[in-house]
Formats: sequence, C-alpha cells, structure tokens
Amino acid sequence: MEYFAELFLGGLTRGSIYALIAIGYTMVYGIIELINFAHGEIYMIGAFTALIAASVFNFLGFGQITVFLLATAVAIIYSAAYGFTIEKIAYKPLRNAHRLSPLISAIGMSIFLQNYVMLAQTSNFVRFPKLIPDFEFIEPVAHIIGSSEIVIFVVAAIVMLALTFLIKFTKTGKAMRATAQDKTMAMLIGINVDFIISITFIIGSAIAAIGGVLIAAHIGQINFYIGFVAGIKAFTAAVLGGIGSIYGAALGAFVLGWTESFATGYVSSDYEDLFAFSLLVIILIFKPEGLVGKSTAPKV
Amino acid sequence: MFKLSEIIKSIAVSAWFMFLTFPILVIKVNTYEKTIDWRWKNMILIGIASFFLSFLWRYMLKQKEYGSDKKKSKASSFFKNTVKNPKFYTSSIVLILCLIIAFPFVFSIYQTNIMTSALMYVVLGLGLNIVVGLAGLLDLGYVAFFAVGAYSYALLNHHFGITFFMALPIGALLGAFFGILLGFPVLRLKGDYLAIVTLGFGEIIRLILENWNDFSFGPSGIANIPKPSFFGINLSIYETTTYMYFIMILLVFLTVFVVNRLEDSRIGRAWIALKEDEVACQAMGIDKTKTKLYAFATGAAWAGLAGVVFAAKTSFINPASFTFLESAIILSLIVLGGMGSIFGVITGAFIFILLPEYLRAFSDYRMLVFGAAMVLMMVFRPQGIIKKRRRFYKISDSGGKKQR
Amino acid sequence: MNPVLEVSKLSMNFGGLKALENISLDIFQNEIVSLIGPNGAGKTTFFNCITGIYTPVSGDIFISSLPQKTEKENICGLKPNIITKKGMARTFQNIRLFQNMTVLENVMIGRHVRTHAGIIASVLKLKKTRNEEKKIVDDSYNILKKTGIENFANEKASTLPYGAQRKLEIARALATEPFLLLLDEPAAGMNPAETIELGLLIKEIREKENISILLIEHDMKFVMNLCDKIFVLDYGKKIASGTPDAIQNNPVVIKAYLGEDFDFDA
Amino acid sequence: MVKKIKSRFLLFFLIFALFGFTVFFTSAKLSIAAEPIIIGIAGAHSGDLASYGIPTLRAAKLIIDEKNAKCGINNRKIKLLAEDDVCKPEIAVNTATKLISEGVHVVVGHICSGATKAALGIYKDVKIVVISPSATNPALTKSGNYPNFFRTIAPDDVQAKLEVDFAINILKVKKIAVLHDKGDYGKGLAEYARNFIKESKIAQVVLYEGVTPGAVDYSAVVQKIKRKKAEAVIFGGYHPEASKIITQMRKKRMKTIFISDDGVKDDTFIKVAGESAEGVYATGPKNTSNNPIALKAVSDHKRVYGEDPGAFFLNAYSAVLAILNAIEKSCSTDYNSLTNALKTEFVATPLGILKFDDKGDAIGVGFSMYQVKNGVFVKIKQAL
Repeated sequence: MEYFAELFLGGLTRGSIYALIAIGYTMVYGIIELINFAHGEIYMIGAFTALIAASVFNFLGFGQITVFLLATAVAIIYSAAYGFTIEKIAYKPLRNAHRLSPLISAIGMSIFLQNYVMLAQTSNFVRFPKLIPDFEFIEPVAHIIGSSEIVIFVVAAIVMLALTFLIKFTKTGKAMRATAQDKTMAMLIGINVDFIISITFIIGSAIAAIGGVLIAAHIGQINFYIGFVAGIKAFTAAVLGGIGSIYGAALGAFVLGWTESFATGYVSSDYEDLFAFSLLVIILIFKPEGLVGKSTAPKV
Repeated sequence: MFKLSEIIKSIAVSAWFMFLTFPILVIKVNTYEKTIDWRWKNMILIGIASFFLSFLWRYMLKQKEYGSDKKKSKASSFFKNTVKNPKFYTSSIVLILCLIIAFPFVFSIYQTNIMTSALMYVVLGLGLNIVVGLAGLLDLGYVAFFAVGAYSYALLNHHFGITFFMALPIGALLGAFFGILLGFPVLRLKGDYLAIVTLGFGEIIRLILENWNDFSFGPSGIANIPKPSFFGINLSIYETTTYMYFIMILLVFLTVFVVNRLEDSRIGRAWIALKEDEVACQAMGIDKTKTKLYAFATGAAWAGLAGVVFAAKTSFINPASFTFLESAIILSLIVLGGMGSIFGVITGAFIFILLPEYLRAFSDYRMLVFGAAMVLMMVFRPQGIIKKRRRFYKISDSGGKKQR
Repeated sequence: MNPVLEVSKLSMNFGGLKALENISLDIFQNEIVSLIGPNGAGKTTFFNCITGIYTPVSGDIFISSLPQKTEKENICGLKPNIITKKGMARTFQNIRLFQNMTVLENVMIGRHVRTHAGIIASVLKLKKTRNEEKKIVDDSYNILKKTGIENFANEKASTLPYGAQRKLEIARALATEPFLLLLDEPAAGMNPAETIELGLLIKEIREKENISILLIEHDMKFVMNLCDKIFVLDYGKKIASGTPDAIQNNPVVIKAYLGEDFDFDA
Repeated sequence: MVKKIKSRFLLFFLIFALFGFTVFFTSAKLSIAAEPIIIGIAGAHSGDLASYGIPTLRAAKLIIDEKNAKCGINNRKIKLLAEDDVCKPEIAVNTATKLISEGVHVVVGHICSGATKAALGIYKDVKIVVISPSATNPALTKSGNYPNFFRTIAPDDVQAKLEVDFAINILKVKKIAVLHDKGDYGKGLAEYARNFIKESKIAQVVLYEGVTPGAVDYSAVVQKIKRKKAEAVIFGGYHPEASKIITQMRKKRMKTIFISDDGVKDDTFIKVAGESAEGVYATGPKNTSNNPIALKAVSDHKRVYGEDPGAFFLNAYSAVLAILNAIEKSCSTDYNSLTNALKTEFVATPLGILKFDDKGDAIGVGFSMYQVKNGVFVKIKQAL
C-alpha cells in the first residue's frame, strides 16, 4: 500500500509537470489549430532563464525564497516574451497558409531555439541551483514525499484554478473562447483577434515557464534538450485528454503521469514510454476525440 | 526611402531583441564555480543585427503580399515557355542524365556517398508524399516503416543470409504490411489526432526495437550488414559506393515512375479528393477506409525499401537512427520542397540532406542555420519551393484526349 | 411497380432533439419530387439519413433500382459510399466541391465508383487501364457538356462562378450513374435566369437519363413549376404531401410557413 | 513527337550507361603517394556530445604540432584532417568516406561505439588502420570482424567485471539492482554486469531495468529499487541519468550503494549531482596521472587551451602516440606493416608502456575503481 502511494505521488508529480506544459499546447491549439512544437523549447528557455537569474540573484546575496520567487518571475517574463515573439515571427505570417506550413515552421523554430541555447550557453548538463527550501518532514512521510513535490502539486493546482477563472469569468477569457470558436465571427463582433492570439501565447508560455522552473528545481539539472522529451509527452497528454480543452489537458497529463509511474512500478521501466504511447493509441481508437473531447457529427 | 516611422520601428525591434536575448546570450553563469561571465558584446551585435534585419523582414513581407504576383507571373511564363520548348526540354533532360551518370566518376567517393543518402531521402520523401501530400493524412511516425525496412534486411540477413536484392521487395512488403497495421486502427481519427497517434506508433516501434533484445539485439544494434554484391564479384569500397549510387538512382527512377503513375490514376485522384473533402469524397462512392489504407500501404512500402538501402549503406543499424526527429525531417523536406509535387519533393530532399553536409564548415552553427532556414522558408514561401503542377486534360470535341 | 425509394417511419435524434419523426415517403420512377419546409425542419437531416452520413435511430429505407424487380433492398445504416454505389447520388447545400481540382477532375472522381483500376493496374497501365482512363475522361467531358459547363473543364473548381459550381455538383453526382438524384437546394444563390436554366437541366436529366429526382428547395416558384409531387416537413414531421396545387392550398402548410411571413407566389 | 523524344532519350541513356559502366570498371583505384602523412580524426566535434570528441582532436593537435616542429616523422610532415560524425552511425559513414576520399593514411576515432561500428567496414575495405580512444564495445575487437581496429581503452566487459567483483568481494553486497539508460553503451555494460553477477552465484540481481533518458523524473524506478531491497545499484550509462537517479535516491533518504562506469566518472557528474554524488563508486581508466608523459600532456593542454583536458584525453593522446610510433617504426603507412608494428612494438604513452594484442586491445590498459570523496574522484586503495 505504501508502495502504491509512492507510485501514485510520483505519477502526480509527473502529471503536474506535464499538465503545466500541456496547457500551453492545448491553448494554442484551441485558438489557431497549430501544434506548437516550439512550446517545449519555451519550457526549456524558462528553466534556463531561471537558472541564470537565480545565479545572479544568489550572487547578489538574496535569501533562498526571494531568489526562488524572483527567478520564477524572470523566467515567466522571458518565456512569455519568447512565446510572443515566436508567434509574431514564425506563425503570424502563416495564418492563411496551408495547415502544414506553420507546423514545419514550428519544427524549425524548435531546432533553432535548441541550438541557440546550446551555443549561447552550453551543451553540457548544468546543475540547477536549489531553489525550493527543504521542509523538515517527520518519518515515515519524509522518505515518500519531499518539499519540491508538494510545491509542484500546489503550484500546478493554483495555476489551473487561476486559468479556469481567467477563461470563465474575465473579458479576455470570453474573447479567447469566442476566438477559439470562430475567428471570423469574433473579428466581426469587434474582438482584436491578433491581440487574443498573442495573449494566448503569452499565458501558455508563462505557464510552461513555471513548469520549467519547478521541474528543474526538482531534478536539479538542465540542458538545452530537456524541452524536447517533455514537449512530446505534454503534447501526448494534451491529445489524450482532447486537444483544445484545458480540463482535457490536465486530465490527460495526470492519466499519462500515473500510467508511466505505475507501468514502471508494477511492470518495468523498460516499457514506460511504450505503455504511455500504447495507452494513447488505445484511447484514441475507442474515443477518437480524446478523453473529454465531444464527438461532433460532421456538418454537412 | 526610409521613413522616420520605419526607423523608430526598427529601433523598437532592436531594443526588444536586446531585451529578449539578454539572459541567454549575455550572461553565462558557472553554477559550480559560482562565477558569472558578462558578454556585452553579444548584446551590441544583436542590437545592430536586428535593427537592419527588421528592415529586410518588413520589406520581404511586403514583397510577399503584393508585387510578387505580378512579377512572378511574368517570370514564370517566360520560364514555362522555355521549359515547354521541346528542344530545351530534351537537351536539359539529356544533360541531367549525363550528370547523373558521370557524377560518381567525377566526384569523390564522399560526394557519391552523400548523394546516395540524398537519393534515399528522395525515395522516403516521395513515399511520405503519397500519405501526406496526396491523401492529406498527417503522418508523424513515418520513420517506423523505415525502421521496419532496415531491420527486416538486417535480421533476415543475420539469421537466414537473405541478400540485398531479395530483401528489397521483402522490406517493401513488410513496410506496406505495417502501414496497413497502423492504418486500421487510426482510420477513424482526423487531422492532428491522426498525427499524434502515428507519432506514438513510430515511438512504439522504436521502443520495441530498443527493449526486445532477443529479437532486435537492442540498442547495441546489428553490425556487419553486407552491402549488395555485384553478381558475386567482390567490390572495393569505391566500387560499392558507385554501385549503391546507381542502385539508388534506379530506385529513384522507379519511385518517380510509380508515384507519377499512381498520382495520375483513379486511385491517385481518389487520394487527392479525400484530402480535399472527406464527406464529399464518400458521397461520390469512394471507400474512405480502403483508399486510406492504400495510401498508408503504398507510402510505407517506399519507406521499407529505403530502409533496406539504409541498412546496407550504413552497415550498422540501431534504434537510435529511427527517432521522431527523422520523421520530422522527412515531413519537413516534402513541405519545404513543395507538397504534392514530385519535383518539389526531390528538390526538398536534396536541400535538406545536402545543406547540412555542406554546412559542415560552420559545424556548430549549421543546425541553427538549418532551423532558421526552415522558419524563413515557410514564412516567405509557404507553398514550398516548387508549386504543385496541375494536370490538364486536353479535350477534343469527339471526346477526351489527355495531355500532360 | 415498386417505388425507387421508399422511406418508412424514419426517425433521427440529436441528443434529446427529435430531428426527424416517423417520416415516410415514396418516390416512383421518373418523378421529380420536392422536399420543402421552413428552416430547421429537418430536410437536410433527412438527406443525410438516407445517404448514410447519419445513421437513423429507427425506420427503413428501401430502394429498388429497377422498378420491374419485385424485391427491394434496405439501405438503412449503410455507409455513404455503398449507397452511392447502389445508385443514389447527392449534392450538398453548402457546395462541397474538390476546390483545388479542375472541373473535369471533379467529375472524374464521380466516375470512380463505376471503374475498377487498382494500384497495380494503375502502375502497369496496361491496355485495359489505359482504355478505362480514356473512357473516364470522355465520359466526364460528356457529362460536363450535358450540364453545360464544358467550357470550364480545365479551370480550378474554386474559381467557377456560383451557378456553375452548383451545376458542377450535379455533374459530379451524375457521373456516379445514379437512378435517384438528391439535390440539396440546387437553386440557392442563383439569379432568375440561372434558376430557369437549372429547371430545364433537371427536366432533361429526368427525360434523357431516366433518373428520378428528389430535391430540397426554398424557391417556391421553381418548385411549383418543376415538381410532380411535394412533401412538406416541419419540426421533423411530415405535415403534408401531394401535388403542387394541393400543397399550395393546404392550410396546414400555410400555417407552418406563416411564421416566416411566406408568400407562395414570391 | 512525344514518342520520338522518348526513344531518343532511351538511346542517349543507353549510350551513357554503357559509357558509365566502362569507366566504372576500368577506372583503377588511384593511390596518391602524397608527401605528408594524413591522420584523420573522426568523432563528435559539434552538438551535445562534442565534449567527448573535442579532447581527442586537441590531443592529436598537441602531438602533431610538436612532431612537425621537429621535421615530422621519417621526414614527412603530418597533416590533421578532422571530421565530425556527431556520434551517429549514418553520419559516420559519410565521415569515413570523406576521410578516405581525401586520402588519409590512418584514422584516430571514432568516439562512440555505434558510429565506430558503422565506419569500420569502410576503413577495412581500403585497409586503413583505425585506433579509437573511447569506443568500448567489446564486439569491436572480440568479434574478430575488424582486424584494422585498435583501441587504447579497455572494453566494457572488463569494466563490468570490475564493478561486479568490487560489489561482491569488497563491498560484500548480496542484492544488486542493475540499471541502464537503454543506450548502446549503457545497456551493453549492464548486460555484462548482470551475467557476471549471475555467474558469481554469490549475489543476485534483484532488478534489471532501463530508465528513459530525458524523462522528467525517476521516482518510480527509485521506489522500485527500495522495494526490492537492493543493497547496491550498478548503473550503465552516462552521468546525466546517473545524477538524476542518485539525487532522487538520496532525497528519498536511501543509502543504497551506487556503482557506475566511466561514462559517469566525469567531473560534470560531481558538479551536477553535488552533495548526492558523495560516496558514489565509478570505474574509470587506470589512474596514470603520475606518469611523466601524462603530466606533460596535461600541462601542454593547459598551456595551449587554458583549461583542464576533457574526457578520454589521455587515451586519445596514447592512441596518437601509438599510431605515430607504428608509422615511425615500420617506416611506412602500409596496412600490414602498421598492424604488425602496433602488435609488436612497445610504445611509451600516458597510459604506460603499451602494445596491442592480436584482437586490437591494448595490453595493460585497464580500469580502476574510484569513489567520490569531498567532491573529487579518489582511487580506491583496496585494489583487486
């Protein structure tokens, strides 16, 4: 039972991280129907910026929690800025092109950003500073859960709640929903669609940056390539849940996290990814719209 | 020519990029020794570069929006006339054939070798073009069939001593078989759901190859895969390379021939119609399931074929050669070259495979340039380098006569 | 003589909404029949049900391609392509041409179901396949001539004027060699001259090709002049059927249309 | 008209094809007896694995600059030709063909075993000797397929044997978890380790699994190690995964012994894993840093490049010295005399005085066990 609980928590940690990245994918997809392959790189840039910022702030002699908060803030700002710029450069000029063109542009952007960070920083793994303070837990809990895990769940939960609030109740949120439904119609009723798309990229990127900082602090190392694997997994999670839906992304992320964790725990970590992708294929075969996606009859 | 507002705009862009690249390009921290390296020079460079590039960017975008239509139509009509001129056509074809045949004798073994790689990607590209370019099914796991081909030769040769030429059709058939295997479950899926499931399928194949040691020898791979033999004569490495090159040339000719025939057939039209409008296509009596499966199978067969060549050429294969990135590259080359167009796919393959090879001089920067080139290419020419040529049918009043 | 199409007690739901309720109707050979009703009455849903795009909740759809034959075939729940193969072809309310293909190619797609070349035959291109290809082009061109849009043969479908696009849809449907043609608002968006031309075309199709026609249309003048029989749908129910004259004077129909401030002579 | 063109094409094609094949079979292989000796350096020089390939390039440069300053070897200058293979088999084939088309006489490289396997066939065909500082896959020498291959590093099975013996005989553990990174190198090593443990019949393998490189967290595997009550973990793979696993293990307050390989015995591992690295065992090439040649090599590197040398630097230095010695002693770059010289002539290198056995492995090159103590790898005294 304890083993089960440990695996469950492990899955929850993974799931939370996947969710933070998957939300960005799903938001962008919902609004411009683009698989933003560069999103994983935004996450990576978030982690790198946090690393740099934290080192500088450490150097200046701030306290641990202050450094953590400041570094996260810098990472959020920069990731958002990158997300915004990438949209303007690589996707906006392609808004009326064939569907595959922005996809290729996104793959190119992803390769570019990876190499940009590799050349400007390093190709080696670097140690990520210890940002999250260790809380003292009493045994028997201490060896099951650490403070970074708790911070990850809590932050993920807060982010998701805030996002839900934003989309449900604010004016921008309503405009986003309208744009996602029908871009032309949204334009006709006076929504600045370009602005809404930019906002979507900014929010998605900011959330990915939070994910980047948290996971880097959790595992303690980063390199320029971390975005790729995490990006693919998060994308899988988004589709698993039903791409375009934020609940779906979160649900898909947790299902994926648990699948991987339990597959490793009870079967073998050799087949961890195999289970993840097989689950995806099986779910989509039986429910082609993802877990929460609604099946729509073809409009004829 | 340069208005003040333009200059202000560029200054803003330049400032923005200086801000954007500040942490990554300027600060370099050593977390171990706790030192910080400030590289202000980079910031200045970025500032200047982005100031000027922003002018170029806006100019190019404008150029794309208008002007381009007029100029191009003139240029292209001139181009068309020259191409249509039969004398030009014949002589250019002859010239190209000469070049193709003379290539390995004029250039070094290295050039021949990478040309063989490029030709292999031509076959891969044309195969994927059937699935994506013609039938409109976004396949992100195409490399799985490539792996199937490569492993079928490697394993059959290892266990049963199957030769290269026997393996070619077997690889193609196995590729097609796996194409159908993937095709069946994903038929119901649309667009991006299809994309992610094919991606998953590609990963599943790779993971199986990686983990099932008894079957595939795992990550240590299979070495010593023999190159094709020339009627039992032992060839030197120079001759083998030339030989492989000519085999590949023949395979490319075969592929172009078959794909061209398919495109211009009842099946090919059904694929294109399927891509255009699935509902209308079905209402016209086309069996969606069958047509999609045909596309998956024929597309995958070429990947299987190319896989066999890959195994023979590299002589060593392991699962690390068949990652998602490979699928992305094959997809990118067909989109970049011009989706749906055979000539475009060939151009795309050459650019994609030869460019990084010739960019070796830039070593570290080549992937950076490569990624940037992909983005710029899409932004300024999203339809690809070569646009799909439309097929016209000449009709006389007595009925129809077809002309290409 | 059997009706070419016999629908009995067809019902369709979307969620809780009853889109069609116990619809029954027959169409006999060489009839031009119209399905009318206010917007949202379920006309297009009815088309989608009998062409296999939707699977009805209950009911039967019988066809008999040859009126002399006594046995009839239930096509309810079959896939759209099978139904087309059995001889029912349709057009769409919001035109669904293959936009990037040429006009001729669009019609050639319609010939797909009546031709046979497979992958291997297409690659080898033996004499049989070559002849078949040639015949596809010839037949398609002839159909274009019949519909009067042969001048556009090599144009991209999306560049056609609206009226010609509607005609192309009909041409494409004709290419599948149907015995029953289903037209979903074929005159929508046409000017009066084009509408008259369309009426003539439909009549010609009936006379020369022996094809029965079922159409949905809002242009009442067009319907009254053209049709032998009219069915009226309202809120998913059949509220009336009969000759144009009978329908025009049917109080139930008038009431159904009153909400829309409708005038039959418009 | 169309038919006419087609037939003319066919004619042209046939003529040219005929011409082509005649040239193909008559063209004799050109062997250029160029004046300088050309040494090809192949390995990852860019990309994420560059840190394994660059030291070899630098070692070769240091030696060759020195030799060229003294009129080269046998009065022939030495020329370097570096080619990048980014450690990918398919690229390595291109690299190899490029090197031979530019007429190299010997090759130092490749760096990764997979790339080496792919390239060796090509070198074998043109009879070029290849000497690798870091390709450790046992099959490269043991299969006997590549008589042209030599290396200045011990193969993986030696390393695995050392790890297992150390765990069983010195640390006296009974339950061992064997992990790997699913890679060519890591999984190969882990497999040897598993077999050696089984053969020993003293200890047992309680867990044998591969972890996914790049996964966001390894907590499930770590929990499994704990549940299986493993006393020691033997990990085959590179330092990024190792540091992730060890960090998570220590965070969960597990004191399980961690033993790994020379992919982990890298300063980056200690830098990244920090305090969690403390106490970790790793095998690495025998410490010969007191060897005078090694001291000189390292100080030369510091002088020229201003930093400590990276991975496999001494192995590469030895490889270059060995091959140059063979050329010098045999007075030629001929394949047979070279291989013969490599197998018979001793050469003084940073790794000690070497010669190669029949299969191409360097005699006397081996591994030692190291442990992280106070942030540095220290050689373990109780040698085996």
